[in-house]
Amino acid sequence: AEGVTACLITKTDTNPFFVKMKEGAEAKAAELGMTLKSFAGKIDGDHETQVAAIETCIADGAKGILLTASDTSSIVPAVQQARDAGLVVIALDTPLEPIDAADATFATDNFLAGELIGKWAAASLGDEAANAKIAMLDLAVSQPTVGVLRDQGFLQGFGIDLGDPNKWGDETDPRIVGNDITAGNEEGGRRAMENLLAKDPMINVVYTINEPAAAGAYEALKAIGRENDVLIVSVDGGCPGVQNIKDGVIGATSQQYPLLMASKGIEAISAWASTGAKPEPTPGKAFFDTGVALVTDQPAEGVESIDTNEGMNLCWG
Amino acid sequence: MEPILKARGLVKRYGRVTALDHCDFDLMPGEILAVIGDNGAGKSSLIKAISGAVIPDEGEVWLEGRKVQFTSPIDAREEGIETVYQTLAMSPALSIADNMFMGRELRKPGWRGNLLRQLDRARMEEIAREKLNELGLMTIQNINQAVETLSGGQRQGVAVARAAAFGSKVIILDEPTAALGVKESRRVLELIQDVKSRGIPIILISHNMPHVFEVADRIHVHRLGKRLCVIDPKAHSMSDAVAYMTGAAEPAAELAEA
Amino acid sequence: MEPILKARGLVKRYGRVTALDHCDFDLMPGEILAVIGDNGAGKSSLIKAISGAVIPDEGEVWLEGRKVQFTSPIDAREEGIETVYQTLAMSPALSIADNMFMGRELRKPGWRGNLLRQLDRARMEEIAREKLNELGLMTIQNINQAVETLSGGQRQGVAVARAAAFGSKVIILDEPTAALGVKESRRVLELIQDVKSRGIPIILISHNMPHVFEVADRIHVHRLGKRLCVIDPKAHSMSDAVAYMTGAAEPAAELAEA
Amino acid sequence: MSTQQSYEAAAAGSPQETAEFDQGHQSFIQKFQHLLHVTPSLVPLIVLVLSVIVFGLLLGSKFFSPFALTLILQQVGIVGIVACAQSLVILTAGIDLSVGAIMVLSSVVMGQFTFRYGLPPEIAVVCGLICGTFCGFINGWLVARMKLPPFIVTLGMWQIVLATNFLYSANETIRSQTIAAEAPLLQLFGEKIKLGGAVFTYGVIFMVLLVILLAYVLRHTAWGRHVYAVGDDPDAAELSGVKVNRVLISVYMLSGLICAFAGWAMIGRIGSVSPTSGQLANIESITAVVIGGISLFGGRGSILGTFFGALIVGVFTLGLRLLGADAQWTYLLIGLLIIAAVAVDQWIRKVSV
Amino acid sequence: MSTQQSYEAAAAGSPQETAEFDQGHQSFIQKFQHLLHVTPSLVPLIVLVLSVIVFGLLLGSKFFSPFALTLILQQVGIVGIVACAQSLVILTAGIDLSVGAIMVLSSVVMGQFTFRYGLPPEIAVVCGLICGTFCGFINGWLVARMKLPPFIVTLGMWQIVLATNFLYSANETIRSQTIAAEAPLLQLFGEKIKLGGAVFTYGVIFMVLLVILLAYVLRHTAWGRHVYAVGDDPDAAELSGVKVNRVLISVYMLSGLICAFAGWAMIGRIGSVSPTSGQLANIESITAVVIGGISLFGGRGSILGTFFGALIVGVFTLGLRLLGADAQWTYLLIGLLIIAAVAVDQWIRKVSV
Ligand SMILES: Nc1ncnc2c1ncn2[C@@H]1O[C@H](COP(=O)(O)OP(=O)(O)OP(=O)(O)O)[C@@H](O)[C@H]1O
Ligand SMILES: Nc1ncnc2c1ncn2[C@@H]1O[C@H](COP(=O)(O)OP(=O)(O)OP(=O)(O)O)[C@@H](O)[C@H]1O
Ligand SMILES: O[C@@H]1[C@H](O)[C@H](O)CO[C@H]1O
Ligand SMILES: [Mg+2]
Ligand SMILES: [Mg+2]
Repeated sequence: AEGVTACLITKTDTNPFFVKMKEGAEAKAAELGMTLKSFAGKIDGDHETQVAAIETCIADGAKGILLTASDTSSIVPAVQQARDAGLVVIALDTPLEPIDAADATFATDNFLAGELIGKWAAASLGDEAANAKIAMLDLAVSQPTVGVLRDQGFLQGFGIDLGDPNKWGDETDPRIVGNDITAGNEEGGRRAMENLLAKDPMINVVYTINEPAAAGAYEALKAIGRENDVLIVSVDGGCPGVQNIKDGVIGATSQQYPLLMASKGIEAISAWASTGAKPEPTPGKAFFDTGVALVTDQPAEGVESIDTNEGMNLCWG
Repeated sequence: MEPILKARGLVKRYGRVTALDHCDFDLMPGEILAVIGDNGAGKSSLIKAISGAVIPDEGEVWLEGRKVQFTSPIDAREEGIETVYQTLAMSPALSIADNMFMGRELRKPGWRGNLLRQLDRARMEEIAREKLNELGLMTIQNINQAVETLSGGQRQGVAVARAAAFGSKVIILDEPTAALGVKESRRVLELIQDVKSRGIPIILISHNMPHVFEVADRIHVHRLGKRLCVIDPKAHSMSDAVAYMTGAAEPAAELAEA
Repeated sequence: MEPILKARGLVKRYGRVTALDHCDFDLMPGEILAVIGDNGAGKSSLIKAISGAVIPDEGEVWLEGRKVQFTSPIDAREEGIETVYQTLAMSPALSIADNMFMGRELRKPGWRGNLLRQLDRARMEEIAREKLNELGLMTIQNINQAVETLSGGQRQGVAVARAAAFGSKVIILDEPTAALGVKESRRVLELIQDVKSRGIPIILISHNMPHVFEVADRIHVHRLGKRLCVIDPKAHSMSDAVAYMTGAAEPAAELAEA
Repeated sequence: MSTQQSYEAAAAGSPQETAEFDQGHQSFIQKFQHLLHVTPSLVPLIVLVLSVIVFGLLLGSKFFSPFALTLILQQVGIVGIVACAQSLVILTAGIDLSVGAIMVLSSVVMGQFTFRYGLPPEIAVVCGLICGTFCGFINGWLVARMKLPPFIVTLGMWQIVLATNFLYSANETIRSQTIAAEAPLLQLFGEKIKLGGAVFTYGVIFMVLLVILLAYVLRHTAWGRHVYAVGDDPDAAELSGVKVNRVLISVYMLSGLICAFAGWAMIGRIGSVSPTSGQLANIESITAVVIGGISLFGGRGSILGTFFGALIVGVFTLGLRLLGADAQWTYLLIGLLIIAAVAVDQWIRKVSV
Repeated sequence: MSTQQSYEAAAAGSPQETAEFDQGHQSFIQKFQHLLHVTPSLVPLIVLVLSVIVFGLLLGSKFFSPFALTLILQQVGIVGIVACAQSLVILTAGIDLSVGAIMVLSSVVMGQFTFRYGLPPEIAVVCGLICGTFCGFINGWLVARMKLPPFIVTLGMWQIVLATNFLYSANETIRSQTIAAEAPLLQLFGEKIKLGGAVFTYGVIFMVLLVILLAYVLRHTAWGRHVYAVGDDPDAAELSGVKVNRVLISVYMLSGLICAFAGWAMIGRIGSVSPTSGQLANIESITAVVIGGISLFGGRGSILGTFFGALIVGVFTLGLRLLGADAQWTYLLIGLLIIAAVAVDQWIRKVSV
C-alpha cells in the first residue's frame, strides 16, 4: 500500500484518548508506507468540522477514512458521499447510526464499559448499595451519545431503573444525588463534584465520564477530607488513569484500546487499497469489538477484572 | 400675543450639578430670540429640554398653547422644530449628504424608489452641495467626504445648512457660528434673516454680541441656570447685556418680568 | 532674526482633498502670530503638521534652527511646544483634573509618591481649580466632573488652561475662544498677553478679527492650503485682512514674501 | 439692524467656486490607492485572491479545480450566511453571540414540527423562520428598550436558546434518511447544480444572493444608512432624527431571521436535524466579519468584506489541510494567517490614505 | 493694542465665586443615588448582595454556611484572576481572547519544565510566568505597533497558543500525586487556611489581593489614569501626551503575566497540570467583566465591579444547583439571570442619574 493516503478524523485533538489513537494510526501508516492525514473537531460535538474533513479527504484523493463521529447519524450522508467516491470508511470507537453506514466498525461498547463499572460499584458496596448516594459527572449539556451510553450503562449495571435510556437525568431513583457536567476535564470534574457535594456532602459513589474528570472529582473530595470513603469509577483506562487506580484515586475503570482500533483501521484501508477487501466484524456482532476490560485492584465478586499491572501493560492498547 | 413656544419652571440636575434652576422661556411667533449667557449658564441645557433631547426633572413646555412632552428629539422634529445642537449631532463616518438627509432621505422617482426603495444619491448630493454653497463653504472639495474629515467650521456649516433646509415651525441654533470664519458667519446671519422672512421664528444662542445685537428681536439673558431678564436690543447696549449676563450688574426689576 | 519655528513647502493630501499645498510658515521669538483664513483653508492642518499630530507628505520643519521631525505630539511636547487642538483632545470620561495633568501627573511627596507612586489628587485638583478660576470659569461647580459633562465653553476653557499652565517654548492655540463667552474670551486674551510677557511666543488661530488685531504682532493669512501673505496689524485694517483671506482682494506682491 | 461689523463687508467680493487643486502626477498607483480607500471591501478581496493564487501554486490542480474551489464555497456556506446576520448587528456597534443557538433552534423547530407534530414541512419551515425572528426580537427589544449591552443580552440568550434547544429536542437527531423520505423540503438547500466539475448547492446560491441583497439594502436604502448611523454614534443619530430603537430592533429581528435561514440551509448541508450543530458559529462568524474589515465599534465596513472574510478562512483551511498540515498545526497556521491577513489589510489601508 | 471691543469691559465687575445652588431637600435616597453615581462598582455589589440574600432565604443554612460561601470563592478563583487581566485589556477598549490559552500554556510550561527537563520548580514557575508575559507582549506589540484590532490579534494568538500548548504537551496530563510528591510548589495556591467552616485557599487570597492591588494602581497612579485615557479616546490621549503604545504594550504584558499566575493557581486548584483546562476562561472572564459594569468600548468601569461580577455568576451557579435545577435548566436560568442582573444594574444606574 505504498503511497496510499488515509484520513483519520477524530472528535477532538485535545483528548489523550484521540491523541493515542492518532499515534497508533501514524505508527501503522509509517510501517506500511502510507500517508496519514489527521483531522479533528475543535470541540467535542463539533460535527460540521468533521463533515468538512470528509469533503477534504475526498478532494485530496484519499483511499479511506477512519472516523470517530461526533454525531453518529448526522454524519451518515457525508460518509455516503465518501463511499460513493470510492473511499472505504471505517468507524472507530463510536458506531454510526445505522451501524452499517460505515464499511466497518472497530469499537468499544460504551454501554458495556459503563455497565462494568456500575456492576463493580454495586458489588463493592454489597448491601450498602441500597443506600448509596451517587454523583453522576457527565460530559456536556448536549448529552453526546458516548456520555449517555456510559452513564446509562453504569446505572443499569448498578441496578437503577433507567427511564428513557437515550438520555440521562430522567431517573427517579433517590440514590442519585444529581447529574452535573464536566467537559471531560479536571477543572470541570472538580467544580461538578463541589456542586454536588454542596447539595449532599454524604455522596459515596461517583461515576465519571472519563479519567480527567475523575481526577478533578478526587481533588474536590480531598479538599473536604472525604477522599478515602468515596468510590470513584471511570472509563478509558489510559496510562495515567491506571496509575490513578494504583494510587487509590479511582476505584475501577473500563479500559478501551484506541491504539488497537487505529492500527486495525489502517490495516483495513491498506487491504482495501490493494485487494478491495473489507474487514469482517466479530462473529455475532455488527462490529469488530476491540474489547473492554475492567481494571481494578479490588476485584469484586461476579465482575471479571484485570489488575493494574496488567492494565498498565495494556493501557491505550 | 401667545408665545409659539413657552416653558415654565424647568429644572434639570445632574448629580450635584444644577444646569437649570426653575427656568422660564418664551418664544414669540416670527421673532428672532437670542439667548446669551456665560459658559455653563445652562443655555444648551435649556434648548435641549425644550427640544426633547433631555427630559427635564421638573417644569412644563407648551407649543402653540398645547402642552407638549417631547421624549425624544424626533418628537420635536415631527412638530417642525429643527435644532442645531452645539455638539452638532452628526455621524462621523457618514458622508455630508448622508448626514444632511439623515431621517428624511430622498428616494428615486418611479419603481426604483417605490419598489426597490432606492435612494436618490445624485439628487441628495446636488442639494447638499447647493446648500453648502449658499453658506459660502467653498473649501469643501469632495461632497462625499466623511464628516469626521471636515474642518471644524465645515462641519458646523453642514449642520446649519441642514437645519435651515428643513425647519418648518421653529429653528433652534446653538452657537451656529462659533467655529465659522468671517465670510461663513456672515452668510449664516443672512440665512437667519432669510428664514425669519419666511415667518419662521428662530432661537439663536451665541456669544458674539455684535451678531446678537444685529439680528435679534429680543434677547433672553440666561444666568446661573435661569432666565435673568429679557431685553430689547434697541433699548439696551451691548455693555448692558454683558453686565447682566456676567453678573456685573443687576437688571432693573421690571425687566425680569418681560 | 532667526525664526524659532520655521516650515517650508509643507504638503498634506487626504485622498482627493488637498489640505496643505506647499505651505511656508515662520514664528519669531517672543511674538504673537495670528493665523487667519476661511473654514477649511488648512490652518488646523498646518499646526498639526508642525506639532507632530500629522506627518506631512512633503516639506520640512525647523525648531530654533535645528531641523526636526516630530512623529508624535509627545515629541513636540518634549521640546516644549504645547498645543490646544481644535478638537480639544480630552478624555471624555475622565475628570477635569485628570485631563489637565494627563501625562505629567503630580505624585504625593515622600514614600507614598516615590514608593507607592500615589497621585497627589488633592494638589492636582487645587491647581486645576485655580487655573480655571484664572479664566473666570466660575460655573464649573464640581472639579471632579467628567469632561464629557461640561458645557462646550467649559471644555474649551479646560484645554486652554492646560496649555497655558505647561507650555515652555511655544504655545499653539487653535481657535481657543470659539466656544467661550464674552468674559471668558477676555480672560483668554489677557492670558495670551501674560504668556507673551513671559517671553513665550504664541500661535493663535482665530476667526475673531477684533481679537486678532488686538493681540497679534503679525498675521499669517492662510488661503487654499498655503500662506498667502503675512501682514502687520498696525499697517493693515481688518477689512484688508478679510479681503485677502476670502480672496476678495489680492495682497501686494511684496507682502507674500514677508 | 445694521450694526454689522464693518470689516465683514470686505468678504463680499470673494470667489464663488469650490476650491480645486492640482493633484500633481496622479500615477496609476495613486489612483489604485484612492480606489482602495473608497471601496474598503476591495482589501479583503485582494487578500483572498492572493491566498487563492498562493495555494493554487503550491497545490496545483488539486486545489485549483472547480471541484475544490466550489467545495470551499460549500464549506463556508453556513458560516457565510450567519456572518451576514452578524455583520448587521456589528454594524450597529452590537454583537450577537446567540447566532449559532438561534440557527440550531430554528432548524430543530423545523424538524420537530414536521416529525413530532406532523405539520406539513412548508408550515414547519415558516414556524422555524418565525422562531428565529422572535429570538432576534427579544435580543433587539432588550438592547433597544432596556438599554442593556448587546454582549450580555446575546450571551444570556445564547445560553437560554441553547438550553431550550437541548431540552426541547431531547437531544434527538432526526436522521437524514427519514427527512429525505418524508420531508425533502427541509433539505432544499442541499440540492445541487453541477456545471462541469463545479458544484453549487442551493445553500451557496442563497448565500451569494443574500450578500448581494444586503449590500444593496445597506448602501442604497434609507434603512441601510440608518444602520450605519446608529452604529456610528447612536446619540447623534437620535438627535438627527433616526428612530434608533426601531432600527436596532429591526436589525436584531433580521439577524434572527437570517440565522433561521442558516438553520434551514444547515439541514440541507448535513442532511439531518441535529441539536448539537452550530457550536462554533459565533466565533467563526465574528472572525469572518472582522477579517472582512467591519469595525467591532460599529458604523464602518461592508457586507461584501464579510463575504470575502469568510472565504479567506475557508481557503486557508482547505488549502492547509490539502498541504497536509495536521489539525493542531492547521489551527496554529490559521491563527498566524488571520493575523497576517489583517496586517496586510491594515498595511494596504495605510498606504492608501 | 487696545482695539478691545468696548462692550467687553462691562464684564469686569462680575463676581468671582464658583456658582452654587441650593440642592433642595437632599433626602437620604438622593444621597444614596449620588453615591451610586460616583462609585459605579457599588451597583454590581448590590446585585451580588441581593442574590446572596435571595438564595440564602430559599436555601437556608445549606447556602448560608461559611463552607458554601467560601466554596463560591474557590469556584470563581481562577475566573476571578483571569477576569482581572481581561478587565485591564477591556479598559483600553481591547479584548483578550487568548487569556485562557495563555493561562493553560503557562501552567504546562511550569509542569513540563519541572518534570520533562528536571528544573527546580521555582525556576519552572518563573519560566511559566515569563512565558505568559511574553505571549502578552506579542499581543500588545501587534495591537500597539502594528495597529491591528485586538479582537483579531488575540483570536489569532488564542489559536496559536492553544495549538502550541497541545503540540508541546503532547496532551499529557501531569498527575496530581506526582506533583504533590516531587514539586509541591506548583500546588502552592491550593494550600488552605481554615477559619471555622470557612476555607480560604491561597488562590482565593491571591485573587482578593490582586483585585485590591489593581484597584489601587488604576485609581491612584499615573499609569492607571493612562489606561483609562487610552481606552476612552486613544487619539485624544496621544495628543495630550500619553505614550499610548507603551501603555498598551504594558497592559497586554501585565494581562499575560496575570494569566500565567492564573495558570499557577489552576494547578493548585485541580491538582494536576492538564493541557485541556481553561477552555471557558475567555467567555467566563468577559462575562464577569461586563456584568461588573466595565464598558466593552473602554475607559469606563472598575476592577472591583469585575470582582463582584465574577461572584454574581458564582452565586447563581451554586445557588441554582443547590435548588435542584439540573445542568440544562441551570444553564437556561443562568442565561436569564445574567440578563436580569444587568437589567437591575442598568435600572439602578438610571435612577441614580
Ligand atoms: N450630562 C451632564 N452631566 C453633568 N453635568 C452636566 C451635563 N450636561 C451639562 N452639565 C452641566 O450643566 C451646566 C450647564 O451646561 P450647558 O451646556 O447647558 O451650558 P451652556 O450655557 O450651554 O454653556 P456654553 O456656553 O459653554 O455652551 C454646566 O455646568 C455643565 O457642566
Ligand atoms: N483626515 C482628513 N481626511 C480628509 N480630509 C481632511 C482631513 N482633515 C482635514 N481634511 C480637509 O482638509 C482641509 C483643511 O482642513 P483644516 O481642518 O486644516 O481647515 P481649517 O483651516 O482648520 O478650518 P476651520 O477654520 O474650519 O477649522 C479641509 O478641506 C478638510 O475637509
Ligand atoms: O468516545 C470518546 C472516548 O471514548 C474518550 O473517552 C473520550 O470521550 C469520548 O468522546
Ligand atoms: Mg452650550
Ligand atoms: Mg481648523
